[in-house]
Amino acid sequence: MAITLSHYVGLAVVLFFIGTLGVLSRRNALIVFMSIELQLNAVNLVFAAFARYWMRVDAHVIVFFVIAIAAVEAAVGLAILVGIFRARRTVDLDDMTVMNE
Amino acid sequence: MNAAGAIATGPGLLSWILFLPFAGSVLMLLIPKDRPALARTVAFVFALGAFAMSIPLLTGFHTSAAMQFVESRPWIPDFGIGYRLGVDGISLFLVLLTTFLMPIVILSSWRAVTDRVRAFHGMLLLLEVGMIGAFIALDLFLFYIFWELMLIPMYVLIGVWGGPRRIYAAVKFILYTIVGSLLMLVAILALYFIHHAQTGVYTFDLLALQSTVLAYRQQMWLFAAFALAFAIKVPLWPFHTWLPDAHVEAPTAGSVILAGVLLKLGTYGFLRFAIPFFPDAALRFQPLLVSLAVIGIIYGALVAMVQDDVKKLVAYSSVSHLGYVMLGLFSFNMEAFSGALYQMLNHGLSTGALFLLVGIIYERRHTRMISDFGGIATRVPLFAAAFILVALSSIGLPGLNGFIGEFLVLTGAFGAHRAAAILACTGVVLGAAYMLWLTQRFLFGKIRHDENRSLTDLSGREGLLLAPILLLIVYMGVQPRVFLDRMQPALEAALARVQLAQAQPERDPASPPLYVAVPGEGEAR
Amino acid sequence: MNGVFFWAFAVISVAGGLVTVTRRSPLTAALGLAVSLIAVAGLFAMLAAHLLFILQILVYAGAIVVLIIFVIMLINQQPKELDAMRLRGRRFIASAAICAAGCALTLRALRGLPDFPPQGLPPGFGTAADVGIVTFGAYLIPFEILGLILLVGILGAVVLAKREG
Amino acid sequence: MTSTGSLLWLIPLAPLVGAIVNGAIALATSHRERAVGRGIVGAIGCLAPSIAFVATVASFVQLRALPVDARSLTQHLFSWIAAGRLHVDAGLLFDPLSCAMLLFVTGIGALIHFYSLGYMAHERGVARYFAYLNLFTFAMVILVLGDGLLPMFVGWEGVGLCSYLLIGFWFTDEEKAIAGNKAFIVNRIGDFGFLLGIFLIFWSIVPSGRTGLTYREIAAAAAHGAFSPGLLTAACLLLFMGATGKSAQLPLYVWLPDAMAGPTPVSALIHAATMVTSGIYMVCRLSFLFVAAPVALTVVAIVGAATAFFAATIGLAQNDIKKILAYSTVSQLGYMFLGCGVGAFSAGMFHVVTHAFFKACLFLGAGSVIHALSGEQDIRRMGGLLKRIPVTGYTFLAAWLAIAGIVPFAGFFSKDEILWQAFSRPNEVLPWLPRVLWAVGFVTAGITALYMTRLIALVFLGKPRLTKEAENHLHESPASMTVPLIVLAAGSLVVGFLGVPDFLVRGGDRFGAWLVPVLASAAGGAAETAAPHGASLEWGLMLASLGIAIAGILAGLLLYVRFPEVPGRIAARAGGLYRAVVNKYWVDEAYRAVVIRPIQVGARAFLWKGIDVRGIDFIVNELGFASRMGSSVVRIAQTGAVQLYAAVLLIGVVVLLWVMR
Repeated sequence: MAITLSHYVGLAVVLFFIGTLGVLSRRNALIVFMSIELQLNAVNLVFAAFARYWMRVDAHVIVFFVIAIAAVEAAVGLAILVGIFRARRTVDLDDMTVMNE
Repeated sequence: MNAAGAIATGPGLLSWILFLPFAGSVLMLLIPKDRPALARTVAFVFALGAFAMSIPLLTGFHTSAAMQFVESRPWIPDFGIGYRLGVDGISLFLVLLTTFLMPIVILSSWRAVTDRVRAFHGMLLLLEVGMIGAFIALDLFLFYIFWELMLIPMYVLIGVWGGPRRIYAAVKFILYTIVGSLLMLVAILALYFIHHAQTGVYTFDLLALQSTVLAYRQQMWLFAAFALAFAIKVPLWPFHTWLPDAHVEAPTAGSVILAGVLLKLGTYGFLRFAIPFFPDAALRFQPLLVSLAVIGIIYGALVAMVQDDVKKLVAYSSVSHLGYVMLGLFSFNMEAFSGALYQMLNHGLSTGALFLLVGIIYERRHTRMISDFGGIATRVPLFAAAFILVALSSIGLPGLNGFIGEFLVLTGAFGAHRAAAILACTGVVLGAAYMLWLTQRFLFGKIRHDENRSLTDLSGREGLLLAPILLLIVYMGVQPRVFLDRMQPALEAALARVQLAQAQPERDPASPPLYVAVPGEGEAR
Repeated sequence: MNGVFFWAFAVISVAGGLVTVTRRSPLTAALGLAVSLIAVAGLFAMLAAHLLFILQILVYAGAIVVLIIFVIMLINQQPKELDAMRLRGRRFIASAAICAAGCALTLRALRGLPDFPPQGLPPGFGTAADVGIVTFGAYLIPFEILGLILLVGILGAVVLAKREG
Repeated sequence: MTSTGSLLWLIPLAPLVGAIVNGAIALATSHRERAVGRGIVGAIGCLAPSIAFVATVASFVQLRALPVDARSLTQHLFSWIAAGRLHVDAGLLFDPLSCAMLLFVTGIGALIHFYSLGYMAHERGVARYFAYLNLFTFAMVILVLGDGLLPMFVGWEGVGLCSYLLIGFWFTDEEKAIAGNKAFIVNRIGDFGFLLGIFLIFWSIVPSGRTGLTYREIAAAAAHGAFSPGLLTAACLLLFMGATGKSAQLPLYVWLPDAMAGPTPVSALIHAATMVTSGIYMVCRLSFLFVAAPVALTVVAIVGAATAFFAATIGLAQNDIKKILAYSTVSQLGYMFLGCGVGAFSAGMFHVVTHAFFKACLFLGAGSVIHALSGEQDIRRMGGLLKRIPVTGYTFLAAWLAIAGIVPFAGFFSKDEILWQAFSRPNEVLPWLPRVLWAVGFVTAGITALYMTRLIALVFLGKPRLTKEAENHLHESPASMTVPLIVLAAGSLVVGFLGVPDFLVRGGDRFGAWLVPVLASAAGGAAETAAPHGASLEWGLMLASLGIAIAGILAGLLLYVRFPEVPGRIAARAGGLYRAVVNKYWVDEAYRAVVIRPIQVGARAFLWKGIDVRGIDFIVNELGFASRMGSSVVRIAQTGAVQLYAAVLLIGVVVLLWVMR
């Protein structure tokens, strides 16, 4: 059975929703963070698959950008997490409801 | 400089004018906090630069109805959104008014604003971007962006540097305006989709959308939405109550910009969009809008007469003056159209100058109550002379700018609807009454308050910032053709749409195109 | 041959993902994430995305995961705290249900995407040179903006980390 | 129709330059305690109108050299307004009418400038004063010389502005500032009509193409029948409304007495000799329109006659020397309108000219008296001044004879001409009107003589009733003041000979003949040349008016010199009538109660506090409250739990996917 575009995209969808599951269900901010990385990664896979299909590298550039942004996001996001942890001694998302006051 | 020449390559003149203040406002972020003088200077230089850049607009303008200095680049081509700029006789002087007033306003805040100076000037420059952008945008989407962009700096200017009730005033200002502009957004989108349904092309291009064929009912609804947004901005009676509050609470610079330029966007919107796009609806709504305009003229004047706060008085006088503009716009003849556009400029200058003068005296006395003054003409003769000149301009004394606009508007209105013009003429009397009464209570008589004995007259800086306005007030009264001649063709083109609708109310509402680009200027893709 | 590799990478990446999402310990989760990322890198290679393959390994599986692990060490949560944040039944089931539904519906919508074209790729497709030409051609301005964002991100991270209170 | 080589442009330019230079000096020295450069300011101030006068005379000579039917000089200055079908050029038109007007405007104007040198010698702000005065001359020249309705309107408003500024010249006195305001605003009410009149004319002409509203174009349009009769009547009435404001006629005369708050030379120049007559000038200028609108002309005549009588009665009981002269001016202006209204435009204009001389002389004389008495204006504290300040006194007497209508002084000829025309010209609207008009004018002539004699008697004759302070400083005015007085007095005595009735001396009415080419003649135009009633009737009426003038004078002398206690007794007997007259029929009070207060109270209580604050703002604020209520409901959903948001978002996506399935 030949591996087609739909295989890759389907896999990406599965990975994406696994990431989404993590984002929705976990209270540990660190794990939510990792789940987001998983989602990003799934999207990257779709880009790469379509790049292969259309035989254009433009999508590779986008993936490249996404990776770079992910790096920034990691740096800033983790810094924020550390900051919150310092201030409140927790990374539990259910405790982070300052905006609801 | 040839209007057509410089556009094909690089950013055009209009982009420069647009982005110079923007660059200035970005630069504000980089200036150290403890160097307010530097911030002021930089802001002033950028505003002055924008004004200098806009001079070639005037010198290079050739008198025709065409859009000139056109720039056109695709922006979000999938949605037909383009970065399209251009000026014609309608927007030319409004752009110039904006860039002209801006350095003056910055100069006027030199001493008045000491708190968060960088942010203040950043906001002012951002506001300038929004205003210029709204005047020169030839793409409805772009126009809407600039239209909304203006709100935020103005909101901040009132809310942060305003008077004691600034929050109330700022919120009132923004709520009123947002309500209107959201409706306008809906109308813009509706127009966009109707256009697509007809031509299969998605575009926000003003030049393309104008040829959309609209059924009568569609015109009505779209016109109503646009008109409400613009009427609030004008402000047309009875949507005016945000104005006195905003004026009273705003810092001087905010008041000047608000009166000088921001309000013009409402009337500009009528002239650029509402009337030529929906001529049949404009005709249908004419009686209503004329009535509101006349009510505004008389009402504004009467209420201005009994105010105790100078700023509030001037604010209500704005309601009255802009009533003339609206009356002129909805008289649908060339005399009134020219008068209305001219009156926009007049009001920008004279009311702007009045607010500057009030600000100058407020800086010294920290009160705006008329009863706290009286007799100060002996202490501040130069101030008094400037005040009287501006007041006379505001009441339309022949030989000064105000007369030209008022006279043309009333002449035109008289031809269109006699009763309205006669009623509006009473505004001439009432205008003189409240303005001279103000002058008398403010400047004349004996000094009753000891604080006023030590008032100092205009400083060199203040003289410098008032002088250009005063000179222009006289110049525009004596040589109006410099302005009128350049306005005529564009106004005629806009009027032609209405007159066609007037002449053949039963025709197919598809109208001939209104704006044409200068020949030989393709889209620079 | 392709089929075997694809399914292998697919299973590994999904498994890694599930580990990431379900484990109590962040460290285990991070390792799962790394595994999943490396598997996706393999898929990139299969898709002739050579540059992306390298970037994925270096930046994602390397730098980012290492960064995450550093932070895990830095925060150093106690088992008791971790227990408080472990998966809970109702919430997990609800989330899983939503996700499953979304997943199923999306997959359904995607049925019948075409196959890859039979003919081969142009030589040098997906190499650094190939991508570089496009990046520094049509996407030059976004690229520059990206650089700016990176700079801002770095500054932001430094500022946030330095604020000692 | 030549323009090259004429000096027309210089006539407005000289005072304008004077105004600018003096204005600049005034602003530059505004902070000095003592006036600076008094000499140079005065020199510039006086030079400007003098140059204008010389240029006018030169142009007059030029004009006279032209054949009678081609007597007009024009000059195009620049193109002013161009919008739609309105194309207005700034152009000057010098024809016999504007020439007549301009000669005395600049001539008497220059004299009064000289007079001001002495009168204002002790005042601060001389530069400002001369700047205003020069600006006034400029505006007045534009009013007269402009070649169309709009240039006239520019001058019209310009003189109004200067009047406002000069009435409030001593602005530290609140009352004077208020008087200035009143003048401007009341004038604006008149201008309201003027503007509407212009609009009516514009829209009548416009169907035949673009127009600049020049007199020539209006005349051409009128000749082509562009105006329907009703429309023309309306236009003329509206224009006349403007004239009632500027020329202080019923019901808009109320500002003029208050305008006496200004310096006395200003009262002489603006509020007696020149500005207030511009209404008459306008009616004469547009005589070709008015003659075609007999109803409007009738209204003009009635208003004129009524004003003449009404103001004269008020003048009888005033005690302020300037107020008496002010009411006298209102009354005389009424005469002029009466003349115009019966179609005798040249008679009206002639009275304008003669009045300019004797009234300027009276005002300057009054100024000299006030100056001599250190500011005293109440005639009850004067008396016997003829011997103390003889130059002022005798010139005043000359002007008194002129205004009272004693032959052969200026006022006699002009007033008699008006009365004769009022009597002899038939009125097609109200046939009985000429007799009534004549009777009113005739009685008014007597009252005029009476109140002027009262003034003379109380000021110059009888026993001195001066205050100590005034007594000590009493002095004759300096030469700069007395010389203009003498010139004007001489003028008051002889100017009348320009218009000797033709039945006395053939070709004696040189003034009327001069104006013939520019003034339209009414339907019964034959009266202009040959009276239908014959010379004997004219003789009779002339003697009658001379008789009533003499009677008035004698009565005045008897009452106020011979039996000074009698007037008090009459006043006591007359009771209510007397009080009404003294209080000027309570017109000001009525305006205040009926117009001003209701507007102010209504605007504040109803419009502002009522509609704005309690109406519109209430709705707006309630809407704000409602939306806050609404948002507090929505707020419950805002838990701040990010994951919940994400879940909701996802659910939304799922639902969408389901729908789009």
